[in-house]
Amino acid sequence: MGEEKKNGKKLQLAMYWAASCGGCDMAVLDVNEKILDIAAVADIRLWPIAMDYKYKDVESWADGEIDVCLFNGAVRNSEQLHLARLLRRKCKVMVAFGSCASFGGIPGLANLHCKKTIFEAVYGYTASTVNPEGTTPQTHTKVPEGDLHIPDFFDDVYSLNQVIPVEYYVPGCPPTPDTVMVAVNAIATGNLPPVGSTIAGDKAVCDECLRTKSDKPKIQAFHRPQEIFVDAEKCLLEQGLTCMGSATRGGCGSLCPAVNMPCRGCYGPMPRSLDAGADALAAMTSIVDASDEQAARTKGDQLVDPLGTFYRFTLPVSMLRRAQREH
Amino acid sequence: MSHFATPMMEVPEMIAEVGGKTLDLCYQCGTCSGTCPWNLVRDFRVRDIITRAQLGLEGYEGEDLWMCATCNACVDRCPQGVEIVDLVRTIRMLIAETGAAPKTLRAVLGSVQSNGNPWSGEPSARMAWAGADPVPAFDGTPEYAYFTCCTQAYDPRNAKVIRAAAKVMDAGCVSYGFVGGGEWCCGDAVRKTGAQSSFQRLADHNINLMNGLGVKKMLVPSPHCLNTFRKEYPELGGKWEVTHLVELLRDLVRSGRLAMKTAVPVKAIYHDPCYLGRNNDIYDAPRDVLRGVPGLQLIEFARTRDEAVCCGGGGGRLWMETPVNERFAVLKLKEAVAKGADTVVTACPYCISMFEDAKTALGLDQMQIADVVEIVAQAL
Amino acid sequence: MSTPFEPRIVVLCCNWCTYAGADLAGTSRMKYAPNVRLVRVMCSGRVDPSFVLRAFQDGADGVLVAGCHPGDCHYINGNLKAMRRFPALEKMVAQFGIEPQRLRLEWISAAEGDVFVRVVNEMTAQVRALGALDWRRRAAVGPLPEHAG
Amino acid sequence: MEPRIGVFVCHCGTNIAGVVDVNRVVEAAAAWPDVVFSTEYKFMCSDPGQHLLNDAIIRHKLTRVVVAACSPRMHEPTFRKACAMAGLNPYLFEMANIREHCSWVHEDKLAATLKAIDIVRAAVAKARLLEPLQARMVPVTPKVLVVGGGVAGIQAALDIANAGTKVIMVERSQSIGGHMAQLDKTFPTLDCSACILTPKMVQVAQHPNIELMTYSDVENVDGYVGNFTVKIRQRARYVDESTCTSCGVCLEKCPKKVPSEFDEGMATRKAIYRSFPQAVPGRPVIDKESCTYFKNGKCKICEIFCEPKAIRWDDQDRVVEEKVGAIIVATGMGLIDPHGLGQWGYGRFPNVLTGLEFERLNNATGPTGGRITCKDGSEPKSVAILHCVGSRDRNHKEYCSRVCCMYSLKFAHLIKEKTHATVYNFYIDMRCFGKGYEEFYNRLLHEGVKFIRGKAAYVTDQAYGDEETGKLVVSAESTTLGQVLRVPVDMVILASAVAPQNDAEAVARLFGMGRSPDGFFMEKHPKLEPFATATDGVYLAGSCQSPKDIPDTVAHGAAAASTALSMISRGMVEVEAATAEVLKDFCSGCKVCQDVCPYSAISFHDDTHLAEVNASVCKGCGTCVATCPSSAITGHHFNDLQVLAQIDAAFAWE
Repeated sequence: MGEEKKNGKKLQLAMYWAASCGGCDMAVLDVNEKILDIAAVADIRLWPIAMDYKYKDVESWADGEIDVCLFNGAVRNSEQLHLARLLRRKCKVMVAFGSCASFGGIPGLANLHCKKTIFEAVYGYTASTVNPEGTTPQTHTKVPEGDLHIPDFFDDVYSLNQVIPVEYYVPGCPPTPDTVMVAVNAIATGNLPPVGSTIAGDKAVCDECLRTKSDKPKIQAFHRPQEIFVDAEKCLLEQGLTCMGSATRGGCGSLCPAVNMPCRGCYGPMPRSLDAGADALAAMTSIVDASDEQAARTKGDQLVDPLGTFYRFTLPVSMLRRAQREH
Repeated sequence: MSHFATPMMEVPEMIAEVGGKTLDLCYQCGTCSGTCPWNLVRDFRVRDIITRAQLGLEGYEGEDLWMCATCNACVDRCPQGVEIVDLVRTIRMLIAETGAAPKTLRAVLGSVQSNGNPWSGEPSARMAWAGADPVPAFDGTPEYAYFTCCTQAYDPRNAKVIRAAAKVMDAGCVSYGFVGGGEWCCGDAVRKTGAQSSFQRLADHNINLMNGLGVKKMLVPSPHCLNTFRKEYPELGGKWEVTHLVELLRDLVRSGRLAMKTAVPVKAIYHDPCYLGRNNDIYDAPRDVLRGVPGLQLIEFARTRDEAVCCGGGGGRLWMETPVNERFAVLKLKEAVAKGADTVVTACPYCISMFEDAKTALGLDQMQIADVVEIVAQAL
Repeated sequence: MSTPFEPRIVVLCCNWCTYAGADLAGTSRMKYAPNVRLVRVMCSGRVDPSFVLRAFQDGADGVLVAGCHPGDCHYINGNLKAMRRFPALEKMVAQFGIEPQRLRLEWISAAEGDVFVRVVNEMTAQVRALGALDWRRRAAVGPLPEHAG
Repeated sequence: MEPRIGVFVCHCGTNIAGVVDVNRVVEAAAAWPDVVFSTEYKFMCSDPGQHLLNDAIIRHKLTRVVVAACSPRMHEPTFRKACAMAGLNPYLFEMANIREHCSWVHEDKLAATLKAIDIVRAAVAKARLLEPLQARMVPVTPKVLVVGGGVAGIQAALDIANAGTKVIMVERSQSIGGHMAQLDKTFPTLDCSACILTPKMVQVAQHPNIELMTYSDVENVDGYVGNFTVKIRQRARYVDESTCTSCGVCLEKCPKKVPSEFDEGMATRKAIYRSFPQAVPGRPVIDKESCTYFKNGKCKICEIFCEPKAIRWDDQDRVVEEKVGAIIVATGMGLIDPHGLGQWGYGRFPNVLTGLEFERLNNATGPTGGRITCKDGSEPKSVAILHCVGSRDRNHKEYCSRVCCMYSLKFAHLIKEKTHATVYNFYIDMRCFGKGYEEFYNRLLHEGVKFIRGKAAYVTDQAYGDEETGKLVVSAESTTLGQVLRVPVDMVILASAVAPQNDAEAVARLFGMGRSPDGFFMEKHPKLEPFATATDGVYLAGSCQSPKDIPDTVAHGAAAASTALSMISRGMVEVEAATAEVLKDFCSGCKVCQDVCPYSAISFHDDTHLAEVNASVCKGCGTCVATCPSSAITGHHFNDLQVLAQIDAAFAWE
């Protein structure tokens, strides 16, 4: 790529969103005036949130014609899978951009359920649903005008690397502007780390966090952020908040803890992690102040939703990957 | 019989097969025989039965087998945890299958088969003790179902105890009702004499009846019913909370729901029923109640609580003949007299019967035999 | 299945108490269900919750974590950490839809060969009654739908 | 380089091979990746077995070794050594336990064989990932702490001190001597207990290498083999050690009498006291709980009469810290509480005594000056000695107390010697296994002591017949006669069970020892190391490990001493190589590990913002490894990947 740039040829860039909220696309815009630097070095060939492209356009590209694809969002239906595979063919370097593409992200928590139960809830009994016929989406529908097709909704949510090979990961929900620029610069200059790398810190969020920690931190009780007045100086974990900072890759600049919000873990597991949820669970519960089984149980019960807390962004890439299907 | 004996290992195998798993643990220390109350009045060595049964030597199945009153004193003391009483029951069961049970027992078992009680009482007469007075019947609503012991229902002396119980429960505003005549014998004695199938039949009947009535909590006047319901019925499907009358009495007195105001100026000696004390660890409840009776002086036998000597009525002995000078109740009554007691108090229909018989045999007209609940009724 | 279901239970146990307790069961020639495989760590405090999850992921039908009794830890109080981790781990495992009987924490001392035998037999019976967990088949992510490609 | 793994499956005679199809295990192992050699042998731990291992390592250039045999707790050191001999780092060895965990606990041969294959597969999986480690050596503090001043502790302390090594002896009561000091005669030789013990007690007090701390308790133990730090509390004695001349005037003058512990409460001592006249040290102590001055603020009579002015009312407890290399626990035994033995009449009938009470009654320094009398002062005409009271009894102590048969015989002899009483022994079995013991039993038979084979069921004062009136009646079946006997006697002696000390649980915790189901301290190996414990550097001596008679206690004390000495004299000890290590690149300084480390072995560097494990303090428990949220700590020899590999290979999952 460096070569290509020297030859005066602009970087061919594609951006795509799958199962995501759009926040990652916003994050690209959040780099503010630096977006112009990007435009200077790159031809943006695909960016559905900003410009109108057709799938036909993508299909018409030659294989490997695109240099880099920033793919955000998890994969949870057949359309997203199709585009992921298609883009993989067309792009030389595939970047999982954001937590959803990297680890499944928030949509990944749908792995606690399956298609059937999700449809039952969404098209059945949620407060805002009026659906007396019990209609649920069908992939094929015949109408007088012809056959209609909509994408097939999968039972599972996948991270991008579970469906196609991925070269790099840029985590974050969304990636911070700094992270985005680090990634873009690396791509633009061709100064790329080894394939498989995550473009973020190797140390945990704690490393960047300025709060003070006790020598022997202890948790007296677990709280949710709204339940306590947060001490602005002290380590959030020691105040009983389920801060994921110690079990989460840094690189974000410890933005959340800096404003009294516990880290939620969006930069994903640490480099040597076996299982992100297990890491956080082990650390937090090991230091609760409990010397007998009763106390341990009482304090353990204060963790309202351990799975949702510890795997908020990482369930699809965790060891167990999903909850057992109800049926 | 030759002068030597040869082991026959089929016997211990058979015993183990039908449940006597602890037989081989006995190491012949003799604690059981030494503890057994029979040796206060005659020679009887339960260890001898065990040893012979271990080796299948002739003699384990002899008449001595029917001596055991199942008082459990030996089991409590056994250093090896041998379930002696259960072994005796098991061997009796094997012998009973061959039809070799003692004659007196056969009549009792016959009555159980035809009448549902051991006293040859008409089933329809089970509630006759109540006379014309209306008594509350259990229809599923009261807290407790009162399960009448056969001995209370058909023995006139013990029938007085139920009436006293009814009076006391009314005074204490207990929510209860009588099961009402359909019940059969709990089957304790039947089981202990080895008549396992009869026991099974009684238990099935009672469990169906009680579950049908919606019984949750059961009140029993007899420690034998207590023990059987607590320990044997649950695995057959009869799972109720079972309370002995004295436990209820103690709660009533403690909570102040029962006020004992009238003095009962007696010198009472309390006899621990084996099935209440040793088998179910209820020692303090009756004593607590008696100590609360105004004017009553409570004294103790020399061997008391877990060391108490049996009345001699358990394990089917109630229906078997015992010479007067070999009756434990006679022995104990003599001790009571020597200690200056004028009343023997207990909490078991069998004990009442045995002591009343002993009183007659000794001609002790002044001696009073009473159930705890009768004393409480007097004190109201 | 034609052959009867035999549960597969992974035991994560400490070297000093439970492993030795299992040794004692052996030297005492006690017999127990052959359904367990012991993975020895030095202390129950070393049992990373991810070991438990990994065993389920691999296909274990049950996981037993066992260490010294509280107060008797060879490393003073490593087992207290295992104890503290367990309630939340149980809760989380339940959220994954795994029945609570499949995960158990027990304190088994080096002298309690009989307890080891009882726990193993009990747990084997309980897990057998629940049937296979078979995570890969019953819960894991299915193959990608090819037609979508 | 791919690892080259060798698998060696042991038959252990028929112990393994009788149940597990060893050849099938060997064949299975041969098929696994990286396994380049796989074989079986009758006894891998034997000399030829180790040679086989040695040869194979060299011939097949093995870089990992798996031996499938017994528990690693048994032979891991053996095979590690064998690997080292062949030039292989001993930490590249892994053991698969297919005996204790497989062949001994399963009957179904197929199931056992399949399980053995699984166990070996898991061991191979771990072996593949093993890394070489270097054991580290640290110097040993050449000093031994002996806890307990009974005959076991005395023997151990003297043996060590005589070898030139320093000893600290801590005893909680005022004097050393223990139970042996309470005895009058010893079986079977009948030599005088005091005569043989007192000289040893004095030697302890005078030995230049022994520092004696009586009236003291060990409060805390830290550290590890070779380098323990112990805290000892020396309770306030209120008598100055250097000034007191042990003249004993204060003992006469003190007006306050309390029951004497040494005399089992059968006699009294004063508030200022020494346990017994020959106490070592002889300096008395003031028992603050009983002293009138401490209670009411008045008295001080001892001070008035103390010529050298040795009374110190302001004396305080002192806590000293000592560094020692080894610890010998010799805290001795207790006796079962006889009040729980109601059927034998203890506590109800004054003439029912425990064995130790009779020892004092019979002792020349005891409450009666050695005369054997009933409580009313009369000489008993008949005495019953009841064996196995509380021993060999599921309701109390299941074990045999081991000394009762013999001391019961001794009692019988002494009663015969001093009185004209008839003596009955009620026994289940006579256990007279020691040197000269059976001969002593025979001698007693000749002396006309009556032996009734049958355990006494109960003792009562309820008389049936004149001959029982006013007597204690023992009821028992003579199982030889097949008849229940009632034996009226004047005195009953209960050979009541020996039991662990009441505070055994706390002591076990203090020193990091286990306890066996009977409550006594657990030895490392019941046969081969009955004097060691699971904690390196902590040894056991005497009856705190199990009931013992005097010769066995002394031998045990000497054994503990020589084991401690051999460790001390090496000068260095090997400490755990399998420790934890912080990987600096991943540590974010969250400090969580510092809280969970039981040994405070993790320190935090404020400058680098990193945690660091102090390897010589780390014991390798791995708690920090499992806790570290950043997966930034690795536990050598039990690292994440090694354990996961074992889990992955625990079953043939498909």
